[in-house]
Amino acid sequence: MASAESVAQGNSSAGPESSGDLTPEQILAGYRLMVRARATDERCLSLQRQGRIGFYAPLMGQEAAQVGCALAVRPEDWMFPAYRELAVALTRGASLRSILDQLLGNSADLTKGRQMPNHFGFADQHFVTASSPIGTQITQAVGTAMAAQRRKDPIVTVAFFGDGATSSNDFHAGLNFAGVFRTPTIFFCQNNQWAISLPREKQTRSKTLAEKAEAYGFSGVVVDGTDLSVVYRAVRDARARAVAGDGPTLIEAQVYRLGPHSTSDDPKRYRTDAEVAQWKERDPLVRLRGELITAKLLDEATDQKIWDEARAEVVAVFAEAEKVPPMAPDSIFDDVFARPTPRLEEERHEAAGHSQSLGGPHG
Amino acid sequence: MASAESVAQGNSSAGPESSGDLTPEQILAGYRLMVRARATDERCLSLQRQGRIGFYAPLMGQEAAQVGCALAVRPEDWMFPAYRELAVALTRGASLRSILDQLLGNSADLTKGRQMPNHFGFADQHFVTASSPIGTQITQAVGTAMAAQRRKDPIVTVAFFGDGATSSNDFHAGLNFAGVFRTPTIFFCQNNQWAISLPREKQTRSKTLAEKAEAYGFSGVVVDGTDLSVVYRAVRDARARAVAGDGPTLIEAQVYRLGPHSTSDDPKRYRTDAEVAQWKERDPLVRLRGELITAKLLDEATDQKIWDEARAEVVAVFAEAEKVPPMAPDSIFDDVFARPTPRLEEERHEAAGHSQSLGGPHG
Amino acid sequence: MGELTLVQAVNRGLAEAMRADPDVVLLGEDIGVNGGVFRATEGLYKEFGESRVVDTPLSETGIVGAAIGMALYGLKPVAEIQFMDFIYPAFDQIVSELAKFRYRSGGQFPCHVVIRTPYGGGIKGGLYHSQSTEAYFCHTAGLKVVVPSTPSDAKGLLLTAIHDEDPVIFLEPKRIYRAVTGEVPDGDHRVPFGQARLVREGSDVSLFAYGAMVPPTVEAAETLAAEGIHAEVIDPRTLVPLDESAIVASVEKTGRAVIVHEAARFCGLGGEIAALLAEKAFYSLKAPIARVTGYDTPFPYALEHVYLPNAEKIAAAARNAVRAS
Amino acid sequence: MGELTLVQAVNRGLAEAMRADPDVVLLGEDIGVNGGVFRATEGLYKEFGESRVVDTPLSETGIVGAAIGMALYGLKPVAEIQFMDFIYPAFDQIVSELAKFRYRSGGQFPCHVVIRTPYGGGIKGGLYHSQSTEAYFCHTAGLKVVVPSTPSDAKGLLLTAIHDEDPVIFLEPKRIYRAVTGEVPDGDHRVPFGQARLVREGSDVSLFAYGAMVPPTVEAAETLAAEGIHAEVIDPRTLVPLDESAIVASVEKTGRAVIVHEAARFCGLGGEIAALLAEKAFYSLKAPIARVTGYDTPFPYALEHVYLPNAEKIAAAARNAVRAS
Ligand SMILES: Cc1ncc(C[n+]2csc(CCOP(=O)(O)OP(=O)(O)O)c2C)c(N)n1
Ligand SMILES: Cc1ncc(C[n+]2csc(CCOP(=O)(O)OP(=O)(O)O)c2C)c(N)n1
Ligand SMILES: [Mg+2]
Ligand SMILES: [Mg+2]
Repeated sequence: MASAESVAQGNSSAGPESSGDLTPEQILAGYRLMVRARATDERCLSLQRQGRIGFYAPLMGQEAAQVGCALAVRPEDWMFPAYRELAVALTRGASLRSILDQLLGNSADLTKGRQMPNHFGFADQHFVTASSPIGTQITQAVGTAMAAQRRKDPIVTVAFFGDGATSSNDFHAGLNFAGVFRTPTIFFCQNNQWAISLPREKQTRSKTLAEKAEAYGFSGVVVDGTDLSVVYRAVRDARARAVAGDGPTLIEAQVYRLGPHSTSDDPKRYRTDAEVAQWKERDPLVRLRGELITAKLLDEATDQKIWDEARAEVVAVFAEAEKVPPMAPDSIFDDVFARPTPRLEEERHEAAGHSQSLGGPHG
Repeated sequence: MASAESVAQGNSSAGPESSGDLTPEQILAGYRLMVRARATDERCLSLQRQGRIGFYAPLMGQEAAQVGCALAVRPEDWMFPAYRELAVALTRGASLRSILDQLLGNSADLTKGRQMPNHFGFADQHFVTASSPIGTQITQAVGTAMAAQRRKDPIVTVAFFGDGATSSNDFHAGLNFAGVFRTPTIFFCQNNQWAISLPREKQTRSKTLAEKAEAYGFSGVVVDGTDLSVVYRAVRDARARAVAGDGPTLIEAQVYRLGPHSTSDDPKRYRTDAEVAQWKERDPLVRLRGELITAKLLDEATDQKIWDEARAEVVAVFAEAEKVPPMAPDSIFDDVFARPTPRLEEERHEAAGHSQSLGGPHG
Repeated sequence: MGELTLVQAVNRGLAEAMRADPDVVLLGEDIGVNGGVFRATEGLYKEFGESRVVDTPLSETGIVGAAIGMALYGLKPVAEIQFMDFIYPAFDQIVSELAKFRYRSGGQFPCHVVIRTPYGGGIKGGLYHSQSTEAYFCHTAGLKVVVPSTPSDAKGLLLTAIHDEDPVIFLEPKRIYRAVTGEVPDGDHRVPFGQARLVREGSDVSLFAYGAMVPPTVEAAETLAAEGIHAEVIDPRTLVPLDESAIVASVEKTGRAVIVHEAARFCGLGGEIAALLAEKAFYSLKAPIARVTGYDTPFPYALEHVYLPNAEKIAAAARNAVRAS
Repeated sequence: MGELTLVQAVNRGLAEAMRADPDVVLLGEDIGVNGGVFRATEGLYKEFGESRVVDTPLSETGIVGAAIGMALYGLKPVAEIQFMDFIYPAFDQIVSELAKFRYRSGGQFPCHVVIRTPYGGGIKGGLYHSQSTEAYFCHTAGLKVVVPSTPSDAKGLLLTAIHDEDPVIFLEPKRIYRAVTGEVPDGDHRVPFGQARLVREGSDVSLFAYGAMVPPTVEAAETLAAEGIHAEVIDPRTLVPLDESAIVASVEKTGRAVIVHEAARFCGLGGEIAALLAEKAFYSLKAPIARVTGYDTPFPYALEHVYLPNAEKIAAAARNAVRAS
């Protein structure tokens, strides 16, 4: 297994633009995105406790990995998220409003209230709508890369997944297909050390997750996922190799899930406060903030303003989103197929006869 | 990835008996088993052409790997075969008659005529009845090993599979579980270079199949599967490590499928005669015969006798098996459950009403 | 005896089975240290240790494959699949292997695994935390399929499942994990497979429902009673083997049938029950057979109340049946 | 026009679709160099090359997952699963992903994949080369399910499938891959989904059959005709969407129904059709609805002729129905 740097050095085919590092402006923009994500996390956890959204899975601790990765790819690349990739969506340019509409499942939600919170998708951003089953996006990302190969489009696909997902069937099939067909795919594993209550070391006995790539004939790299620039460089280089026809890369970004698995989870049942405290010291936001201040790219006052604005934005946008009416009851019959079958039309008609039950939940 | 020998040297816990090599008598016995298997293959291919059995998948080319492996394990160990493990079954002590009964699906068949030829099983030999879906036996072998661990029984389980099966879901899940739980399992991969028409190098881009074990935190070894003694030693050592609590091993036995995938297959469509000819020079039977003759453990006349006896045995035993009547028609309702449900009894009754259709195939 | 919730009854059943038989082992995701995401295995890791309450890697293929291997060796594994929606990576092991092991080996290798999994909607779980796909398993010869609707049945059917000799898919209605409480007999309480529960007697129309659909069906029966319509409510409890004679007998009495389930209608269990009646209770039928079920759409999130059967829909179908004749 | 076998018609349909549209790509095991184990893709690798006829590693998970990814990008992948019995490693991708992609994305990500797979018994394939598990897919909202029974329909339905916008499970009756030949129109011949084929008109009893069950059902109808019983034979051709009005209309005419399929009875498509009739043709029914199907056992090898429906069993059920009223 090569380190990110050594793989990067071995890469001769990366074009000039892709070999450039993040500019100070880009880093600052990245920081703002990370703050927006964190502010959203904090607010959503509290909204869930207030019963105003039904569920939430925070990404806190994984912001640098997500933003760093998303900054290193291009608009025409395709993202295949799991359910925690909120900062990727923001970095791709998805609007916070659209994300919050999805959390609410209201009638402005692009996914039409069909899915639990966190399962958003944005066709315009080539950000594929998430599903819950672990790992399934991995083979799909490889298939999209095969399609791009066939069309000779110089794009990459990025599959996002966690440490737990390395045990999934699709991880194995996806990486094997990618190796065999040398697809332009980046397997971006956020190893946040836990799969709900299962610690990384009980998930698999390999020393790193990255080294699993060797079993499929390509390279894996381990990067510090709390460092925006390190992640950026690893993804940038992997992208350059991929579009140059040099095949896929598995990137293991080592991070920590600072929050609960989701609002349904109580991490105190399975991990110690001490462990969490230790990783809190490596909070990617604290780290980047420190670096920016040291580099004089940021001062306390500006930082405060960034946070205040981010928090105010979430509050304001959520207030707007909350005003949006729910989906029309009979919308559940749309999109099963491109056009409803006679049976679905009949069921639509049947459902309309039960006005009472359409009144509200548990009617 | 370690070589078979290096792993063997690193193993301090192997008991004395398990470190012993095959005695000349054992090697000769192994040769006899290999000849019996080959004679069965030849006969069955011809019986299938005559329409006397419905299907057959030969193992020719894989005899040394199978016999070598089976000689290195103990009666109390559990075998989880794929569908080509006829020589493993013979070595375990399954009777040729029982194997041929299964090929015929007659009323003496232990699997009661339920399965296609090649899918035999022998509870007494801890040789689990095979199924067709590729790879499924791999996780099962791991589960049986976990059960033995729980009962503190010092046994191992052996999962048999091909190069193609390394792409299966169960390969990934099985090896991962084995790594995590350090199960006493031997993953015995007969890399016969082809999965029907797909050559090994298009199955996966890893350099060897054995190195895939590293992804699960344990070792893999590549062995020359045409050499009985080499295979024996690798399995013997893997077994010793497993019962000592040192976990699983993946063994890649490199062999070649000299025959067609099955009687439904025409290998001329996808591989050259030259390739086959090249591997025929490494026919494990020719090789071992040469070694035995050189070592004066065998002479031409004895060899001829071994072959003649083996061929005569197959003919005679098949003639016996062919006389056995078919299963009773209503036996299809047995063994769905331990005891038939009322519905199954009703269906049994219903079927009995159609005497004509019970008369024979396509009635 | 004691009042327990349904999920507590499951927990109790597991604990008692494990105390009684060292061969009973559990495996699944987050079932050990964490006690299960629904707390069904709470306390068991502490009592029985990690060799009997096995936290596995994230692989349903591995969980069921390993459980099969354990069962072949003589253990009695009880596997948990975290949500029924996530059982599909194990589908090959379940339908190709578990269901067919005894059969294909001519009885040489019976394979007794219990797979427990929470199923069903009404908890705002959306597409992937709400499904009821029992029909896949009912259609697979060789599997028994069980769905309790009360705490007492949950424990009693679970103990029967663990002591059975065949593979059992044990579906737990998560919507009523905590919503219903009831008396649960102590000790080795077993509810036999293949015997429906008569939930409520009636003479005008038969309502068939199982799992989380039993409470709204009973509610509908109460509404109907107030209107003078006497509905019989029958909970089959085990879908395979199905108590066909109880179902047929009820309709021979009432002449009318309404079948309720959360699962999509097309090729659901409701179709099977209707077919059964159209064959075996044909001459007793006075009205068309009605099905009140989930629609033939994926399971929605925000509008799950539109999708799910409820007392109003059930009562309406029953009224129609009575009016039709 | 020309006489083709069913498998040749499939091959012809694939070739023509690929010539017409460069976005049509095939992937599967042994479909390239080898031309498919049943020769359905014979010659296509040579004509279209390895970028359009992709021999994949041995992973159905990978085949369907990759096909989904291709479809999201705008290609029109046609995946082959070598035998329907081996589709289960892809089951999660099919039911959780393929069937739900359009729905869960609110229409943003339609996902048009065709999955072709040979199914069914009668070829001495035993448990794992004979199954008919169409009901799993029929029960899964979001999938269309197609089963041709003639060469002409095979090509016509395949072309419709490839030009559809939704996921299609295309089941090929391997038993009659070569046993039936027939005229197949040249060119862009398309058979619409949701329209049953009236195979034979009759007034006394309706026989419903699809795929490889159509020939024995026609044979039964001929036997019955000789006895003066006029059986109507209807082949739905597409199981989803099902031509419910043709089915109901036939029974409104005949008053009697026999449903035939190879799949196990319990929760099979026969149950759905019976339920449909018991609801919508109730007042026309003169006799109990009969099902002639595979039994609720795994598929046997040596005794498959006992397991499978045949003309004798079908005719007997039809006679019973006629005698019953
Ligand atoms: C196939 C499947 N099995 C189980 C689950 C339940 N589940 C949801 S998230 C999760 C853990 C995922 O861990 P990881 O891949 O590390 O991602 P993380 O949540 O840490 O981001 C589990 C077991 C699921 N969604 N899908
Ligand atoms: C899940 C599954 N997919 C496809 C098949 C069809 N099939 C039977 S054998 C085979 C190739 C197996 O190759 P390998 O594992 O190398 O074993 P070998 O036949 O070479 O011994 C295939 C694709 C199958 N049996 N199971
Ligand atoms: Mg994780
Ligand atoms: Mg092979």
